[in-house]
Order: sequence, then structure tokens, then C-alpha cells
Amino acid sequence: MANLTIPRMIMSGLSRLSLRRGAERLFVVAGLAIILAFVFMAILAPVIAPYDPNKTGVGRLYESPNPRFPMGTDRLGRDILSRVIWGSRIVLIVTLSSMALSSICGVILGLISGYVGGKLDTVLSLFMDSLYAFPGLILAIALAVMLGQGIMPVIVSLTVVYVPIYFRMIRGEVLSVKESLFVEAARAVGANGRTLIFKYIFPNVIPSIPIVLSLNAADAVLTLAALSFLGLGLPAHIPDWGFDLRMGYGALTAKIWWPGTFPGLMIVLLTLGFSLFGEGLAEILNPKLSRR
Amino acid sequence: MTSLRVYIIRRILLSIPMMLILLSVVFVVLRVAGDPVSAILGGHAPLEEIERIRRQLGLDKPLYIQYIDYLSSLIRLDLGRSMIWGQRPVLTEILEHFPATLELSISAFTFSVLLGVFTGVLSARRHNRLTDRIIRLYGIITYSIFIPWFGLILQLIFGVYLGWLPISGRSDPGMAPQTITGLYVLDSILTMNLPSLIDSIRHLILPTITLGIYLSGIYTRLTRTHMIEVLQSDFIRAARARGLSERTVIYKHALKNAFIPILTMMGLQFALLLAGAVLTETTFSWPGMGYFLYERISYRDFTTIQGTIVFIAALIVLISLIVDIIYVYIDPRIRY
Amino acid sequence: MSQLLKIEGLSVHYYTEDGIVRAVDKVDFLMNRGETIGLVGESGSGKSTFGLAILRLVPPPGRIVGGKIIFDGTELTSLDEREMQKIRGRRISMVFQDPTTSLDPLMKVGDHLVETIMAHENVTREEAKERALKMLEQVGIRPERFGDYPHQFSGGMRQRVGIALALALNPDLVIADEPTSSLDVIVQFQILDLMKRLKELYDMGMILVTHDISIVPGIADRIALMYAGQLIELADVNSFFDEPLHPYGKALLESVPNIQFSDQKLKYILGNPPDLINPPRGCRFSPRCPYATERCRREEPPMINVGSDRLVKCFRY
Amino acid sequence: MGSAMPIIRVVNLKKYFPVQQSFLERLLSRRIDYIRAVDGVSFEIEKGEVFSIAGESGCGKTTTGRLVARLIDPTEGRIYFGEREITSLKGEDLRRLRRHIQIIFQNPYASLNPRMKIGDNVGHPLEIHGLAYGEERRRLVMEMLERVGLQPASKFYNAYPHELSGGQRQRVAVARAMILKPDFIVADEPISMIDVSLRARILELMIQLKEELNLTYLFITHDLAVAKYISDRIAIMYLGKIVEMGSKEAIFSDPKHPYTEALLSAIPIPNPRVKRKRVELKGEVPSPINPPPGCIFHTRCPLAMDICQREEPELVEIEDGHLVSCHLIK
Repeated sequence: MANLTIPRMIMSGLSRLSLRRGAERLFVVAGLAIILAFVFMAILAPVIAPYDPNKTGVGRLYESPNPRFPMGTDRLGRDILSRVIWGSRIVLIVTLSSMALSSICGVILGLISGYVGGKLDTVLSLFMDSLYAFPGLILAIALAVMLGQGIMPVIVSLTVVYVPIYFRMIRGEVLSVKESLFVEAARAVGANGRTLIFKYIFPNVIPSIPIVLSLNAADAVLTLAALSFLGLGLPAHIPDWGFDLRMGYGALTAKIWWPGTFPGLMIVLLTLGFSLFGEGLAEILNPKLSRR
Repeated sequence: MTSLRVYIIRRILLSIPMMLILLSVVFVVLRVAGDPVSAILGGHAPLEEIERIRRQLGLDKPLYIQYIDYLSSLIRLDLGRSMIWGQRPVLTEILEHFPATLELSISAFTFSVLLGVFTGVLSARRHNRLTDRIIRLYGIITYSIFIPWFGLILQLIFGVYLGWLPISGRSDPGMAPQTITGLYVLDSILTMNLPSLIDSIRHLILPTITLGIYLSGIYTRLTRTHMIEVLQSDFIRAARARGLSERTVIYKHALKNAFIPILTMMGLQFALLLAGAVLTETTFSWPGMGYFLYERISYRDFTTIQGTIVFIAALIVLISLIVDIIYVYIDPRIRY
Repeated sequence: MSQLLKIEGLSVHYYTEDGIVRAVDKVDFLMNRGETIGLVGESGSGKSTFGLAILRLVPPPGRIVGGKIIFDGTELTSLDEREMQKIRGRRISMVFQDPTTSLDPLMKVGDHLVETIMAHENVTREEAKERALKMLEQVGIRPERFGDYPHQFSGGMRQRVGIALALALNPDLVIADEPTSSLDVIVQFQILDLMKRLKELYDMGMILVTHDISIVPGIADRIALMYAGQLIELADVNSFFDEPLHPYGKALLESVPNIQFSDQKLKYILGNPPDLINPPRGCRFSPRCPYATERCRREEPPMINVGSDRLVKCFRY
Repeated sequence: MGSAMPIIRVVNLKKYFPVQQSFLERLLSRRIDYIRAVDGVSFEIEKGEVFSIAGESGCGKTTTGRLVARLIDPTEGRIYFGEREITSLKGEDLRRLRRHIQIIFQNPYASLNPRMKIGDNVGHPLEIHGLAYGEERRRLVMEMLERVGLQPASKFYNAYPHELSGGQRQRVAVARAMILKPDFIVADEPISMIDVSLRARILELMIQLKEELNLTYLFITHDLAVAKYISDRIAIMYLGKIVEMGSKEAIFSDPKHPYTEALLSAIPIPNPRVKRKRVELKGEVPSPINPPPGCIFHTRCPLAMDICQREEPELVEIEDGHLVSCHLIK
């Protein structure tokens, strides 16, 4: 989008954030509520989880949901509710830290590449575009296989998968802002490189980051779940929705539905929270489409 | 139309550097960033075992020689041999599993595009009304679907409880058609084998819905966005001002123009389709490339994993080539 | 001369998030068969909306909220969509401002014409193509360019295509919405000349919507001046340019550089164009008008008949 | 005019833009096409005058303006500011030059930083050049805002660009250009995107400020009527070259180049009683990638001769200060 008006749209978008746009505001609020609910669940896990998530035999094997075990028990007689609650911790830790890492790397590289241009930009863009061309999950699988099991390897894999997205976005924005008239105007009054980046380019690029951050977080929750579903990544002692879902398939044909359904539902809900938040934000900050 | 031919030839030639770049990225990720040996052996292993594998994979050579070896064997279409069991050529194994993936992909892709474009057009025409809001929510929800969970729910409802549809595999035992193309539905038709046609379609339904709905949200959103944009453009207003019927305006002028960015996205989303296929196949024990990859991951079969990724890279290059060529035929502006 | 178009109390509002924009506010308008009217106003004066409203093509969130459009004896606002489609393109057609965006980029130029002709008349493709070729020739486009796509044409050529499309079915009225604003001066001259020629050849009425008052004398018989959604002066071209009556028209004319004069002193209009969500009370121009009185700020002046066929919305007359 | 030293002197200025290709395309093709936006332009601007460059879109007038303002580097040629050559100034030298040469852009909606208040947009140049900070800066900015008619200045000082109308924004742009007290200003179609009723106001403002601040303008416009109104001298550009140049009286009452004549005859006059001789041109402006050989105008010229296809006419002075590039003029 070679568009000079983006910053302007975002400005006017921000100013109306608080007022109108019913549906979008509802999206943002609902999304935020879901995300916060999971954050509290993760923080308060030791307090609210009724049982030790790893303790086997707290109930019988495959107890269906009942007052003692609202989500039932799994194949080892562990409490599914407690596992689900504890599972939110690892998901949030991994997604949030990989999002932080990838956005920092991507934004910095994108800024440099877009601003400096030339050979550096060509090489970096080619590399990032090729990474981007790969299906995120396949890339994550390859990396997770290479890096082995553990929390750090998973965070690194996800970071590598999402860096190109931030890179491409920021670089694109920088290029369009760099070409924009007000930056040329700033050069015309004698602004130097540093002033241009920090007073003209950066403030106009920043507003689009939260949208992408939120949408990528949604995607990262899914990718992480997929990795553990495929048996890659996290060590066995950490309660984890993706892996529990995989195990839930074991007794499916015996109509034992609860061990897979509840952890999977958590994955979908958290993803939904992030995407509602991001989508609503995007619509509000980009009124071009919805205004008329 | 010579310029058209020149364009296509140039575009085909462009695939070569593209492929080379992608292969180099694979090399960097698998050999430079990670250590295949520890990936295979999982860290603790006797020294002589490590040495053996290093020699077997050629990892004892300097990196640039490894790179040249890697590229030259790929040029010979040699993806190496599997590290387990019969040490069969990786390419042979991939090609055995590829038709299953292709069949699922085609069916899910078609389903998702039809569903997505239909809902997207509907949403754009009812812009900002209730239908539009509901369809937009649908778009967001599909984005959040976790395939294995959605598959699980579908299996529970339609397989376990209602018992209408099979929940795994491509066919019931003994029902597979004689292999011609490897696409069961097509093979059943070619061999005029009605029972196996019905059987293969029944097996295809749940995986198709699972993957198709997941992918459809993207096309819904995309179609909606671009239709809204196109519907506001001058030439649509001009078409209306000429007294054309609403149908002609929407389907002949607007959708065709909105389709160009959708096509671009289809090329890019092919990657997403593949990733989705890996999960769908694993969920439904569908014996395609994704399921195969999943099985080999657990055996840490390095050459197979590398081979599959190289194969996927080739597919990506091929698809982007096809999309660009279709492009030329749809959009006259590119030819000149 | 017989009456072609009669508009009574037409109002078009846009229902935006910021409030209701009264883009066209109770406009009365009358034109005869074969006549050319230059409809002049600044951006935001409602002139383009007025043009679109006649074809009932005001884009949402805009709506015609009141008034009648009587075209050749038919009341258009009460027609159903299908009947309206028969009028668009065939009886009333439109030339758009930006020829680069008003043609479908994926469709051959000639097919635009064929499609339009076939939408309205029961002819075969071959017959339609023959007529299309003839039409292209009329506007100065060689037949071998029939199969070219819009992007292969220059802006001026595309606008010729736009004109051919508007005239293809020999309509009674053409609404030309800033047809030359995006063109360079030489091409503008050629296009205006072409439109004038064809208009006479086909004997149609034309409403030329423009912000550029300078092009009006060369093509129009009468001028209609719009300000803030209202029609404020209606006069034949000679008498208007001899002596504009409405203070806005007078000021506008004095603010445009004119190459006739060697020592012109431009006058300018104070203040800003009005906000159509909260238009000024009384006369809409009163906050910027040098002659404004208390009454102007309080009461809205009616359209006053001064002399033959000349109307002005101002208390001074 | 004819005073001793021109403030701006441009000699044989050229700017060729390569036609964009992606990295991968460049691997396959070695031919690079160039758009000859400006192709050998020379002129001088005297101190205190308004010199206009007029022409149709794509003639290279805006590129010429950006070259003179040193926003882009020329492919060839020289630019002098006073006695000093500024063609290849870089870094700190170029930054210091910006105090003296300023530019006003066509699009007031895009030329202001949307995330800076008006006061900062206008005052930032002062900080950049270390001229004024804090209270002093505020005072200078307020004074300038008043001067360009943005009153009350305190209200505009804290507003953001998107809260202003097009006309107001263009006045902000004028204020920003003037705040450094430059000697020379390039005004690139400063009124073409503004509401009709506000254009005269901006023109008058520019004329008034020119007198008060002792400025020199290079005024770029597609509108010859505006050029006639504001300029002392005018150059007519076609396909990257100047085809005619002279005082506005010479250009308007005694045009020599067939293109100038065609251009003048196409200008609409807001008076139905004036009937004029029309000069018709055939065809369309050729592509600046492959301009025609010989005289660039011969493909459309109603008076073209054999020589016009072969030989490029020189820009010659036919009378004091009136230059024409045409074989018909000897």
C-alpha cells in the first residue's frame, strides 16, 4: 500500500477509538476480556486449580465431568480442569515472549532495512521474504526438530517464524512513510537522518504495531499448540493444551470426549481473544473501509 | 502476443533464482542454525555414534562443501535416503504420499474458496448491516479455529455419536481403487468403481470440512474487503450509470476485479494450506505428506524431514509460478 | 423549447458518523431539451451529489430524502430499480471525472460499448459491435483500438471513450461530472470541443458539473451556481458573466485569474467553505458575504425572480 | 531586471529516472530504461523576481523544482546559488543551504507531519538549525502563524494537521517555509489542490510575504492564468525541455513557439463574449522514455518542417530576454 494517508487515517482513527463504532468496540472489549481472563488464570493458577495438574490418580481413569472434576479426568486420572488452568501459563509465557522477541527484532531490522536501503535492504528482504514464503508451521517444525525439546527452543522457533512478518510490515511502512511528502518536507527544512527516523518516520509507523502484534499472538497460540500436538517442543512435565488434546484422541471411539475437548477449547478461546482484539483494533484504526 | 510469451518465459526463468534462494534458506535453518546430529541423537550419545552419523550425512566436511554437495544432489533430484528401516529414497517416499495430500488440498481449497467468496460477496453487498457483522465474526472465528480440535469435534459428532462418516484414513480396508493417479476419487471414476467412489468421498468429507472452513475465513475477509473497495470505485458507479443490471455489475465487473488480489492471496495462502494439511492429516490419520512428516518427526529421521521441506519449497515456487501465469491471463495490465 | 427536466425541492443527505451532511438542500431546477447548463460550485457545494441524484446513484450513506425529479414527464424518485436501470445510460447518461478509474480495467474498451448497447437494446453482438465502432469513430478513436484495454489509452483518449459510452444510446440528457478536471489544458480544450460538437449533433441536453467557472462560457447556455448544498443563482451565461448578481458569484469571478487582463487584482473570499453538518443560519453565504445584514444571518432568502429567466437567492434583489 | 547577479542559475540540468525493476528482474535483464524527466534545462532567476515554469503534467516542471531545491540529485548539469555552486553539496553543507532555499509543496494534506502539532511542524525547522528554542521558538512561530493569517495563532499552535482545512494547511506549509527567513522559495503548484474560493487568498499571501521578506520565487504551475498573474518571467516546458522563455508580456502578447501558442489558446477565459483563434494540436505527448529525435515537438507541431525531424533547435534569444527553441525562428 503506497499510501500517504495511512498515518492520517490512524490519527483520526485513534481519536474516535473512545466514541463510536459499536461492533468494533465490542470486538475489542470482548477480545480484551478473554485475554485478561486467561492472564488472571495463569497468574492465579496455584490458587484456583483444585489439584496438582501432574498428580496422577487424583480420580479414577477417565472420569466423566462431575462436581468433583468439572472437566473430568484423563487417562492417568489427572484432573483436567487443573491441567487446563496450569496450561494457560506455558501458552502465555511462550507466545508473549516470542512475540516480544520477534517484534523487537523485526521492527529494528525492518526500520534499518527500510531506512538504509541499498544492498543491505536487498539481502535482508530476500532472506526474510523466503522465510515468509514457508508455511509458518513447517518452519516451526523444522526449527523445533533442530533445536530439540524445551521451552527456550520453542520460543526461539516461534520467534524466527514471526520475525519476517514484523520485518516486512515495518519495512513496507518505512518505505511508504519515507516516500511521503512530509518526510521530503522535513528533509527540505534540513532535518538529518536521526531526526527523520525518530520524529517523522517512527511515530508514523508505530501505530500499526499493536494490530499485527495481536493478530500474530493469535497465530502463535495456534502454532505452539500445533507443535505440541505433533509431539514437538515442550517437556512432558509441563501441562500443555496441545499435547493434552493429542492424548484426548486415545479413547475417542469409546465416546470419551472430555480429555480432548476442554484443552482444545482453551486454545480456540485464547486465539479468539487475540484475534477479536486485533481485528477490532484494525477496523477502528483503518476506517477507510468501514466509514462509508 | 509475443510480449505475453516473453513475460511467461521470463517468469519461468525467475523461478530458478527463487528456488535457489529458498533452498539456501533451508540449508541455513537446518545446517547452520541447528545441529542435525544432536537433533537425531537427542544430545547424549557415544562419540563414535556421533562420528558415524556425521560421516554418513557429510557433516564432517567444511560448510561450503556441504552446501555444494547439498545443491548438486538436489539438482540430480536426489533428496537422500531415509535414516530408518529400509533406507528408501526420500523422494520415492514423498511421492508415494503426495497424491493423498494433493487430493485433500484440492478438495479443501475448492470448498474454502467457494464458501469464502460467496460469504464475502454477501457481506460486502450488505455492508455494515447485520449479515455483514455476522459474516465478519465468522471470519474472525475461523481464523481462531485449531484444526485438531475442530476435527475432534466433527469426529465426535459425525463419527462417534451419529456414526455417519468415517473418522480416519482414505478408505475402508479393501475399498481403495486401483491406483492410476493416486487421487482416490479420480481413480474410482476412471475405473468406474462406484463403491470405492462413495467410500473415498465419505472419507474425504470431514477432513475437507475441517481444513476448508479453517481456510475459508481468509477468503471471506479478503473477498469482503476487496469487494467493498471495488464496489466504491468509479467504474462500478459508471457501470450502474450505464444502466447495467445489478447482477452484471456485481459478478461481471466487481467480482472479477476483486478477484485479482484474492488470487495473489491464494498463492501466498498456499503455504497456509500446506500447514493446515499437516494438522488435518495428522488429525484424521490421512496418509499424506503431512502425516508422513509427523510419523518421521517422532523417529527423528533427519533426511526425510529435510527432504520434505525441500519438496515443499519446490511446491511453493511452482505455485507462485502458476499463480503469476494465471494472473497474466486475467489482468491485461501486466502484459505491457 | 420543451421542458426536459424539472426538479422540485430535491434534498440529499449523507448519514455519516459525524452527523447528517445536507449535501443537497431543497433545490428547484428546470431545464429544457437540448440545453447545456453549467453547474458550478466548489468542492462540498453538493454539485456532484446533485448530478448523481438525478440518476439515483448517490452512494450510501447518502440518500435522497425529499423532492421530485421529473424527467420528460416521468417522476424518477418513485420508479423501482428495474425501471430506473432502463433510464440510466439510455435516456440519461453520465460522463465521469476521472477517466482512468471510470472504465473497468479488465475489460476491453470496445466491450464496454457493446455491453452497454446490449443491455438496453435487443441486438446481436455483431450489430452492437458495429454500432460501437461507429461510436468510437465519432469521438475520434480508430477502430483498431476496439480491442485495447483502458490502461493502453491516455487520459484524454479514455475520456473520449467515456463520452462515447455516454452517447452510445443517444440519450436526452448527459450529466458530465467534472469531465475535464483531471486533464491538461490542451486536452481539456479538445474534450470540451468534442462534447459541444456531439451535443449539437445528437441534440441532447447537458448538465456540465464543474468547479472551474472559466470553462463554462465556452460550452454552456446557462449557468447554475451552487453554494453549500443550495442553488443560489440561475442565469443565462452572457448576463451572468456581464454581471453576476449573487455576491458569491461575483466574488468567485473576481478571484479567478483571467489572461484577458494585463493588470488584474484578484479579490478573495474571506473565511472558509461552510460545514454542511452545521450550516450557518440564514443565508449560507452570510458569514463570508461583504454585504451581509442582520436579516441575512437570521433568515434564509428565497429564490427571487429577477428579469427573464434569471433567479437569485439573495435579499439584495 | 538585468541586475548584476542572479540568485539562482541553472546550467544544462538533467534528471533521468531509471524505470523501476525488482531485484529478481534485474538479474534477468540488463537493459535499463530511463525516464528523461528533465533533459537539459538552463535558466537564471534574478533576486526579487517571480520566475514561473509552466507546462502540462509530465513535462518535468516539478522535477526541475525539486532539483533546484536540492531534494534530488541531478543526473547532469550545474546549479548555482548566487556565486556558489550547490549541485553536489552534501551533509552539513547541504543542511546549511536549506536555510536559504525552501520549498512549498502542492499537496497540503500530505506535506505536514500528521503526528506533530502545527506549532511543532512550523517550529521544528528553527530547532533543526539551532536558531531558536523554547519560549523564543514559540514566539517566532506565533508571529509567523499570525502573518500567514492563521488567527488566533494560539488556537492553531496546538492543533494537529488533520483538524485543519486544505487552505489552512497550505498556510501552515507557507509558514514553515518562511520561518527560516529564506532567500529563495520553490513553490510547486501551491494552490492547485485548494478550494477555488481560497486560492486567490494564498496567492495574495505569497505576493505579500515576498515583498515583506524580500523573497525570490520559482513558481511551478500548470495553470498559465495563474502564472500570468503572479510572475515576472515565465518558462514553458515540454517533454523535459524549455521551449520558450521570456517576460510574461512577451509570452502572452507575442508567443513564438507553436506549443506556447497552442497552450495559450486552450486556456479558458471566463467571458462568453471573447472569441479567440484556436491552435489545434494533433496527437498526444510522446513518452519521456523515448522522446522523438530532432525537435521534441515535431510530432505534434502544425508547422513542422523536414529539418524539425532531424535537428534539435537551440534555445536562442530573439529579443532582449525572450528565448525560443524553434527552427521557424531565425
